[in-house]
Amino acid sequence: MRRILEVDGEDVPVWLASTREGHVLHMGEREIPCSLEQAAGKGAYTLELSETRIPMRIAVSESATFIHFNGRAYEIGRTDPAEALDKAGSGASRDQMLAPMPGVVVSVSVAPGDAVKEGDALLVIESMKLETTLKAPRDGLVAEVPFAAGDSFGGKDVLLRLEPQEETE
Amino acid sequence: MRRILEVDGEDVPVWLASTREGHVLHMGEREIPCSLEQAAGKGAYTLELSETRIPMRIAVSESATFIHFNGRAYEIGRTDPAEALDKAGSGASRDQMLAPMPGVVVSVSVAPGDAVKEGDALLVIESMKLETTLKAPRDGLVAEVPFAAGDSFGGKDVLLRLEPQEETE
Amino acid sequence: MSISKLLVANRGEIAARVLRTARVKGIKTAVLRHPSEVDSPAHLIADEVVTIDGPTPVAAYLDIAQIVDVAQRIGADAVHPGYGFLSENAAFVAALEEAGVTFVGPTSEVIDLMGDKIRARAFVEERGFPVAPSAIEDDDPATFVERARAVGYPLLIKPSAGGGGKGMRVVREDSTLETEIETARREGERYFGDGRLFVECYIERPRHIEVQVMGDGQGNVVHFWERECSIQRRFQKIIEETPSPALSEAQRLDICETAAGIARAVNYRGAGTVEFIYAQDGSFYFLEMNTRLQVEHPVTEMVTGFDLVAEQLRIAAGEGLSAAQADIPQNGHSIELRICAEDATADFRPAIGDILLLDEPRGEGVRVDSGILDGGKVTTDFDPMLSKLIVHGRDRAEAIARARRAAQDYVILGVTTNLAYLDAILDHPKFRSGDVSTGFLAEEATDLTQDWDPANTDILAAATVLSDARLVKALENVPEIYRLMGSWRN
Amino acid sequence: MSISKLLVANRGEIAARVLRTARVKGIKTAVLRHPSEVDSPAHLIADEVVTIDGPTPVAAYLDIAQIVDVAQRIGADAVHPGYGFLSENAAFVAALEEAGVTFVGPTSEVIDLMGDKIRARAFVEERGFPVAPSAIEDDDPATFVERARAVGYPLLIKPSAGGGGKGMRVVREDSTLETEIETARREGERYFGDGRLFVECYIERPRHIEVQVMGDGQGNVVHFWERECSIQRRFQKIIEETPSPALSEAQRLDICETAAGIARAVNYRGAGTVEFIYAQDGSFYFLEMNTRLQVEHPVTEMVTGFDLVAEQLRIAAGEGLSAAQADIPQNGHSIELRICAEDATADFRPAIGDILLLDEPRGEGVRVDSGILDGGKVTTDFDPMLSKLIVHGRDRAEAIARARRAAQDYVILGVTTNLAYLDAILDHPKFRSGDVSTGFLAEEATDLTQDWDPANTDILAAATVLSDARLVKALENVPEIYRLMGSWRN
Repeated sequence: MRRILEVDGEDVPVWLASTREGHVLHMGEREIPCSLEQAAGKGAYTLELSETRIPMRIAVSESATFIHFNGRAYEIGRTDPAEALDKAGSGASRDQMLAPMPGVVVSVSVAPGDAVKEGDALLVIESMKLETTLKAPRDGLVAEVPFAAGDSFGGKDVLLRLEPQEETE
Repeated sequence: MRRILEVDGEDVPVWLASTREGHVLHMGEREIPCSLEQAAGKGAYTLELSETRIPMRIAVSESATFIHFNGRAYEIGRTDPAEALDKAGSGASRDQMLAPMPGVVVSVSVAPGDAVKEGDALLVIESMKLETTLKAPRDGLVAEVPFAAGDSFGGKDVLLRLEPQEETE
Repeated sequence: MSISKLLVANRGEIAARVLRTARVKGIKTAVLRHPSEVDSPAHLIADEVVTIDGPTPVAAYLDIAQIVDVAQRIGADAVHPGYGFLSENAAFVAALEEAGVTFVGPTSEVIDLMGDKIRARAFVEERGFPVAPSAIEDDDPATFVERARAVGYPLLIKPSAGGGGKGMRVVREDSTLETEIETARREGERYFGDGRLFVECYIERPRHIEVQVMGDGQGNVVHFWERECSIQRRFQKIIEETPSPALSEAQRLDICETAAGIARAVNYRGAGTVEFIYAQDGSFYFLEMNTRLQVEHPVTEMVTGFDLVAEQLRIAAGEGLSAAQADIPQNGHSIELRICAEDATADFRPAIGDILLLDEPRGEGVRVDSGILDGGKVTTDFDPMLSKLIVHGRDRAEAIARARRAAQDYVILGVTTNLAYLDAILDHPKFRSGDVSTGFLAEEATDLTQDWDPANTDILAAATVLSDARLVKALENVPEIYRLMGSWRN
Repeated sequence: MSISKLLVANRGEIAARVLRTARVKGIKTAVLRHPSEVDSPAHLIADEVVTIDGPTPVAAYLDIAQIVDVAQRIGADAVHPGYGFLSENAAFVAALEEAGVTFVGPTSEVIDLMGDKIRARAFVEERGFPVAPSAIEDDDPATFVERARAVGYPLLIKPSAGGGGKGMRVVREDSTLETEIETARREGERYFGDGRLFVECYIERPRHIEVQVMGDGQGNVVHFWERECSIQRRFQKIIEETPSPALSEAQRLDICETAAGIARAVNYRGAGTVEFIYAQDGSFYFLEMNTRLQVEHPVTEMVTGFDLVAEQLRIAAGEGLSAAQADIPQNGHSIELRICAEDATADFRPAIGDILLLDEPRGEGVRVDSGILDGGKVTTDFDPMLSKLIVHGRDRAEAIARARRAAQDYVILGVTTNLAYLDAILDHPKFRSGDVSTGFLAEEATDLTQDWDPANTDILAAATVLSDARLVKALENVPEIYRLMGSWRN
């Protein structure tokens, strides 16, 4: 179960696994056993992490988690990569497709100058062990494909750009 | 839509009706137009009653409504007569049947000394325009039927008593 | 010997209150919890919540061995006992001492002395402080009548073995003394199987006035002025205030200095309270000394500006008192109301229930020391006191006005509380004029129950049915045609 | 002319605060509300909430005709303006007067005079009170350079038409005065199309110190001591305290008496604040007078024990002041923190959001004047100040410790606030030692942003995923066989 968190302005990809002993948080190469219990009071919890018990207050919104502990409040952005990848095609504009998180290009089906129709498969990417096929958001001409198969890309990189559309009318 | 309220230790039968202009509370012979709007804060409402607007806080539990207004908290017991009548047979003990609210006896089917079986119809009562048939809660002998058809009874009056059951074993 | 981690061996509002001060002082904190307890504010404040077991929740909080073990296990270097439970238990103090954990309070010797009412009284009397004249039959049965006569009239005869007022007789004239003694002796035999008696001076319409003291155990003792605690039901205080409206400036200094003198006589360490009975003629007598923080200590904090728990922690850490007597002011007026889950109209029967809605008053001069949270539950496992409302005002009238506003704004729905009763006391002309005694609530009982305002019935009935979601929903489903009929009833 | 019903022509925390005092005084209350506003504490306190219209919420609160109409319609005999909005609007005062409604505040003449900074300054200077040396070119262009020179160095040249610091030049030596004047003139022409200038004495590292005054309009004026308000971001105060750590006792009396003298000179009625700029050498100069209650008035209430709103209402009702100067103490120390919805790490950009969880600090010496409710919403319709946290302590160190504890315990989740930033200020060595000026926050900006503790990343990541109900639920549905594999990743 993967999530991309935004902690202190940085994207932090994590996943949570379940073992016989309980939950394990995977961050990079590290595996951190952890558990969370409800505690006294509205939104109060105790986090157990590496043998320490940390009391905290938590409130969860659609896309972020707000946590108050040790006298300070923090806001953690939360993205479900499965959903984020699906939305990759609906990036900043209908002209460019942005990477929702870091990953690797698996294959590229088009080259600059190609005419594509809405829904055509353009490229396949993998992020956090999930493959996603990016499809054309509209009819148009491919202007730029900055990455080749095997290339790594960062979060918010442009993965493909279409020629700007003529204003009709 | 009827309710029996317990206000300051007294049973107050009321019903609420709806007219083109809004809700009307019927208490005895009086008809009181009223409305309740949500207001600022948890459980906060404004009651409009006879042209006055009264700010209050309300919390509702299974069987009572708690109301804080004008600097004091009140607890109002709340009974749905339809449910209460159904439960009349399950009064204080399995030996006597208590009236859940004031009413009138419509008909009596048994007399002291009669043997009855669990589920036999014993008497029909009417409270708040609802007729209910009281049934025997167990097999036994009728010991006392204090009211005759046409008699009025009060809330918590004993409507019928069975002979105490022998301890078997 | 600074304190780095403090275990609060208590619960409810006092645990929360102690924990807050420890946090301000940068001390790590822990608090106890029995599994049956609902969430409370203390659990939110403490760095650590330690579960303790026991056949009943109260038994767990009285389990000395277990609590000392917790303190050692979590590395607490000090324990604050709050009030009640083990706060005046000399064995607990000794056990902590043996375990090398600091007890925030006096020595076990002082606790022992003051815990024995007869010894404490004798100790105080020997040192020349005022105690109520009395005569104990056992001291010398042959001279009992003579010594009783010397106490003066009116006097009160009590069975030595008695309690709860049984067999007590007031004697106002010498001519009836001997027959009343015989009657009391017979009643004592009948009720308690023990005819021995004692006699003490009977004080009419007494006040209960107490003085907060604090000592460093090095011979320095200061007082933090008095508290008037005459408003009692079932011998328990429910409204306390400071200054006492009864005292002149001279009397105030007199009673406060007497209290400090008593504390000095035992080389007192920590926070304590010397309780006096105060007669209408201005005389006062030592009753007892409580060797702990009192429930009503916040009114003292409000007028002096001192944090008494911070002082306790200073003293326990060997840092001594933070102020000399001259630095302790008595500014303005403060009143505390004890909010209890009880039905004041039914002989103060404890109430239980779920806290469905909680909204605490706030604002200038208002402090709430609460032991409950919204969504909580009130059970009979512990004392019915839910919370304390403490107000401060420039003068008594302002304090009363603020207390009334805050009591009226304090919303607790789902369990019966004494808030309306407390408000009625604050509004009583005799309370307003300060003309009270420990019998006040009993004497004025009828004046303190409000008549039902019939207009409320309409309001409450309307609000109840209109907030009944099932009912309103059902009504909305009634076909339009019936609703158009105007007064639909069936 | 007693007040029986008060309309509070304001919103947010100040409306709630004024309403509370009116309720303590037994006055019926009403408050305004724009339909777009979310629920706020004031709506819970007022007897009546009156909806007002306007193209924007702010426009509604500035709509004199509408608000006067509301006051008349609901039968309010007095209006309290709070701060901001119409609180210093002479036309509003005149309109209320015409409608026969009492304005809780000074006369429109005094508001007019003090609202015009140039006239106010001239008025104060003429009566012999200290104003910063200055020279206005317009007064006599021919002698401007000469008069500028007489101000002394360092001095500050400002475009008459200017604002926001544009075209301002500091001159430290006489040799550069004339060329700097010419440069400033050219910049003034370029920026504002107006080359006229004025010059004033430049105060290095100034403090902002103000004095609370109160007058009865009958010639009696008292002060309630000073407040230090040097901690400002974007020229707005965010931490205020009293007493000022800068002043000696003699200076304190001097500045407070000066303020009272200025208020006496206008026969001031109601609550007002005289603001001074205070130089490192101990000299101070009149800046302006605010003819209303200030945001930071609670710190004054904490140390004096007075309810300033109660005093305002007394004066408005013609009952005069409740105390003479000698009766107004300054006990202990008080600090106010303004809790704002803003990102202190991003140039104080206002933040918006839903209040998902709110838990206010409480306890001894802690007061929260809040404008928000749990479940509320923070929009950009109004000022980003959500709430004020006010603490009192016996001394400055205790007040700081309590403020830090309370700021750390103040839980507001769902919207970014400046709480951590305020706490960092309280913990800054220069703040602790009282060595601040109005430039403090800018000078120490880097010290006030905390480094990220990498350990937090693990804690926050773990808490975020474990509190993600959808994620944990999905994980629970993973077949046991996969879970037994130990490190399940797919």
